[in-house]
Amino acid sequence: MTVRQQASVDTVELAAKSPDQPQPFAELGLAKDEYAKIKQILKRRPTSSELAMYSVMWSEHCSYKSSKVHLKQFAEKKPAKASGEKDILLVGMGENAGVVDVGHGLAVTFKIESHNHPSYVEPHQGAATGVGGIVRDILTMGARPIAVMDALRFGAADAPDTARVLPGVVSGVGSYGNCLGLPNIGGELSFDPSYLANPLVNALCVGVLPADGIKLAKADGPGSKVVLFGARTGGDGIGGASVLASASFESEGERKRPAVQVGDPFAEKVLIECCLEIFAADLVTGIQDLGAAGLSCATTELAAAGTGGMDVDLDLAPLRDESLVPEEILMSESQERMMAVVAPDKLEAFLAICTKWDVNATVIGTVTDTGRLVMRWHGQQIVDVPPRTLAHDGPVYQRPIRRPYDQDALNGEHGNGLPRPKNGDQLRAAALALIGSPNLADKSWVTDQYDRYVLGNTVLAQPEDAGMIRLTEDGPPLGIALSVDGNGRYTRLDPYAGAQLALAEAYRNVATTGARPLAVTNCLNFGSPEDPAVMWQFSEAVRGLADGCQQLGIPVTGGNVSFYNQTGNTAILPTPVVGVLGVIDDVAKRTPMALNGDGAQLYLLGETADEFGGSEWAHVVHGFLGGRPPKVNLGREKLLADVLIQASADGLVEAAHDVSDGGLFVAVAEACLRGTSGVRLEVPDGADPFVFLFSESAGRAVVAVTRSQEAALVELCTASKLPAQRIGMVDVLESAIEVLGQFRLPTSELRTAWAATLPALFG
Amino acid sequence: MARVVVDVVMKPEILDPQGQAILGALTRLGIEGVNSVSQGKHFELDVDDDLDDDTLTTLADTLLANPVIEDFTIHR
Amino acid sequence: MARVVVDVVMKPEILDPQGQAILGALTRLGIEGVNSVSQGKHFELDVDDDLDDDTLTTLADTLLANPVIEDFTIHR
Amino acid sequence: MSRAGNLSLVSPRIGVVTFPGSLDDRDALRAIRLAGAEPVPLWHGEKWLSDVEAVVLPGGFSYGDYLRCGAIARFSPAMESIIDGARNGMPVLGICNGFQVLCEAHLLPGALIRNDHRKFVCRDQRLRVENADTAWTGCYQQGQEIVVPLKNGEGGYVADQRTLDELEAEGRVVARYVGDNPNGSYRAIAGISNPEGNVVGLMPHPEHAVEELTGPSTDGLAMFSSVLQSLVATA
Ligand SMILES: Nc1ncnc2c1ncn2[C@@H]1O[C@H](COP(=O)(O)OP(=O)(O)O)[C@@H](O)[C@H]1O
Ligand SMILES: [Mg+2]
Repeated sequence: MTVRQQASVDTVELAAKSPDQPQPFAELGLAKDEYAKIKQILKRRPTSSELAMYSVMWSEHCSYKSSKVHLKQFAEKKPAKASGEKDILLVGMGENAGVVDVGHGLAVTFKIESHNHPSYVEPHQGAATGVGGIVRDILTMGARPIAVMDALRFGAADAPDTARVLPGVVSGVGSYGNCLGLPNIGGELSFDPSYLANPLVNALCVGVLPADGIKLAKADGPGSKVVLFGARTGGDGIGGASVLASASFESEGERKRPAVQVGDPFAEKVLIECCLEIFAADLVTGIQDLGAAGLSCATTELAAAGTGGMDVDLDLAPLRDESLVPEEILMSESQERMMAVVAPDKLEAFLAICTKWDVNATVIGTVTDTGRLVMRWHGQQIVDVPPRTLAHDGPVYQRPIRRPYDQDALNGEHGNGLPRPKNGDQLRAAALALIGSPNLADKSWVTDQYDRYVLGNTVLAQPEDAGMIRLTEDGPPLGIALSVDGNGRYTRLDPYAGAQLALAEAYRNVATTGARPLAVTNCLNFGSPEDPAVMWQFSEAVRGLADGCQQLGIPVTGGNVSFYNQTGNTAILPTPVVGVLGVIDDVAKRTPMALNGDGAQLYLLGETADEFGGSEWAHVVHGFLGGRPPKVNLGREKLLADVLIQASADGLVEAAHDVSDGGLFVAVAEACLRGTSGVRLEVPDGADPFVFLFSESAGRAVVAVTRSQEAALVELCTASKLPAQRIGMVDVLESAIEVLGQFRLPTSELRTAWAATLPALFG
Repeated sequence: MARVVVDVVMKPEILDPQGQAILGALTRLGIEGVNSVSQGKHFELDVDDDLDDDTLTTLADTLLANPVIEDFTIHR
Repeated sequence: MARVVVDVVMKPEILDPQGQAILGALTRLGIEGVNSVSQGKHFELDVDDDLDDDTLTTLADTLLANPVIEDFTIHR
Repeated sequence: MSRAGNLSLVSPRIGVVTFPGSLDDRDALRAIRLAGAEPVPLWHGEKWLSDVEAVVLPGGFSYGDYLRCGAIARFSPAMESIIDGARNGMPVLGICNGFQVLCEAHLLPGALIRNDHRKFVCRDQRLRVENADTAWTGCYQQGQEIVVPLKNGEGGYVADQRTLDELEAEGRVVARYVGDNPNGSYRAIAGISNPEGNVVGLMPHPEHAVEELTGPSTDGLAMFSSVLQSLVATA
């Protein structure tokens, strides 16, 4: 190891004296005018440590500079609450995660976040640290994490690189979540060539906390101690800092910094238990996890939200690699670290709990009321900044927006001419092709690698429409349900409608289980914001989602934006992934999806139109994408949800399953394969069998109702003006799905086609 | 037939949680004098005598080690 | 300070699923000339010069290897 | 044991050890409560076992499962007392990671290695109870088939031929997988006991099958009722 030259540390004093020293701001991703703005704020050039901090805090990832102007719609269009109704949103956007009040003194916090690019570089570790990061966000709110979900997208299922990326991502999501003891209760898995070098790994975590136990990221009370605890700081994720290092340490020789962050789920599990014990004893005034931008972000955000100032002695930060320089320590993204603000009289108790759990904890600073964040290194002042300018006053861009040149052509190629199945045999072949296609096939190759039982409160998990968790064991039988959905093809065809369709599906999935949708989180995965066509997709999707949430009356509580998912000039399918959280008063009343009950009547709720734009059928059978996505009718979605929730509360239905990708046939097949019975389906009079079976019209669900409850269900639908149509029945003696007058498909054949696909591809 | 050994270790700059955990256990066991531990993989292969070095290297690089986070050495 | 290496391998009578899997992958990759693969663990320890051999053996025998299924060798 | 005198009045105290990285400790405590005993959380760092009459070592990833599953946990202070207790007849059940700890501590023979398909597997698993005579299986019928969750990455039970033959001959195979072998365990072994039958190790998770609402069945509850019964019987 080469000896570092202390003399070359760039100090505040030095910076004031050498205003014209060239600095590598461009290499750090800062624009010229951004650099000028920093100089203006500081009234001098920044020190190299300050430059490091501004560069990460003002990056797209941390500052949301391209998306901010659009995202503010989520707040502006926040649904109005009826008079007298109390606001369920305890913490809204902007904090680590939103918090909603679920009654009985309990609150729930949830959020989804992307870890796309790291998962492409090193699939296992990238996905694992993605789970780790979102779990820390939830923990930071003061909550016990209680479940995770993962929405995954990969290139074509049979592409060689998918065989590298998918198994690694799945084992990473699994090993990290399993090792933390968090049940995985659902997610998504789909394939499209556009995700080939840009897989999407979106991880969601949900946690529960006492409604009066919310913790915030703020450094309050001058004299309070700033404690860094958890893992030591290593050189992870600081590729960018190398230009700074080389600028100030010419004689250093080759510096090795890890290209990949490795997660330590065990360290995180211990950190979770340690934090929960600390929260229970009420020992922190503020807390922040260290995620992207590590210490830079934690210190500035805590200081900016609190009394306003902080003094930090960077020498005290425990390091994994002693050769790190201040710029690197400030930018490091080492995992499994937290920062707490602790009043002096609580410090001893705080440190004792850390010792009990073998968690390394070090006081590295003090809260002040100077309005400045000051850092020292080897006795010299290397940072002196107003923290708000990093955390909140970053650049904001109104990026140019242009409808893609090919959008009209894409929408114009409606695909009405695609040859459709004409007889029973052809319909049967289409049914088999769809159920065995990678996007619709059995996902247990993936989901069997996830623990869904741990903690003992999982009421529903994949492949059910939504995951459901019981919140208390001795209190009221309250539960939450969660679903994540997105459809890149629909969004490509119409980003405004596509985002709403994703929202509608997640909302519908939650209601299908009997839970009342309450709040929304989202992860917006797009190409480069510098491409006006991508920016148009983005702005339309955000507008659609914000309008949709307003109409459905459920607020957006938080989310995440992932830009630059593209190869060369080709962006991924625009993919907003929407997570909806619902509550159910009595988990025992949840509606599962399996068709078991003999003689139960099958009803289709909602209406079917001839809608194949962006459909699985067009994709699987013809490899075609064009036309318009299914029509959105959020009023209808709301009606459907109300009926499903009421039916569950009144015990009217035995099973329910939403109709989405692949249409009615696929929905019925999934429900049938989940149970043990066969099904007889009748194509309604006057309906086109192909449209009836495979159209993807939104706003629909299939329910199974016993003869004795049939009249009550029909009455409920009539009263609600929701179209409902009897489409067949469950038959325990039958071991097939029979579409009367069209075709018969033995469940064994169906199951084989459905279950064989992923094992054949991935081993 | 020849015996070839390939040892795979984490790149030094990459976090090695396993090594950390083992070091912690040593302390609890009261064993002193060990200052660091790292855990890697040890492969033993029986190969035909005419298997060339290039093939071996490819094999180590693609199957035995994950070059993104690991280094390997081949002992022939 | 001295570097000690401890290699741990599965006893031959115990099935080694990882070795088998690698062998399978080799066949799929079309690499010929490898007849068997076994996967074990490779520990690198930095120890004080005066750490005696007995302590090292105890350490390997009780912690680094599970003698029920594994054998080890110490390279000092 | 120590409190035997007044057992008929109070329900037996059964401990569950939490190691750093234990995950199913809460589930085991719940199962004990539902079976009618008094659940007692134990901390790995404490040698004193709080007067419990039986102990469950729960599932999870103690110490991250680094090195080998259970290898580090077995050296904890609590384990010293548990090893002593087990040798003196105290009922001990090791579930999943707990089974691995028992093997590492040599309270049970053999070892658990990586699943033969090298993936973590979580599924509802059918088992056959092969010995309904241990402290933990008395409430089952010999040969009864039950369904409980199985979830493990390193659940392949291995031992040398002699040990396996001995286990079979002495009726110490407590449970066996029915249908596809989910992890490559030798002779489809899902659980074994020591010769006395007070120490049992089981790869699948009976504590996750104790409530209709959350489990695939309630078949796991009898495991905890069994020890309760055996404690009351020997009181
Ligand atoms: N990556 C994954 N992780 C966990 N669960 C998944 C994953 N992918 C799919 N699932 C689950 O599989 C089931 C079927 O998925 P999907 O067909 O996308 O549901 P839907 O279209 O009804 O939302 C759902 O329960 C979903 O949560
Ligand atoms: Mg669904």
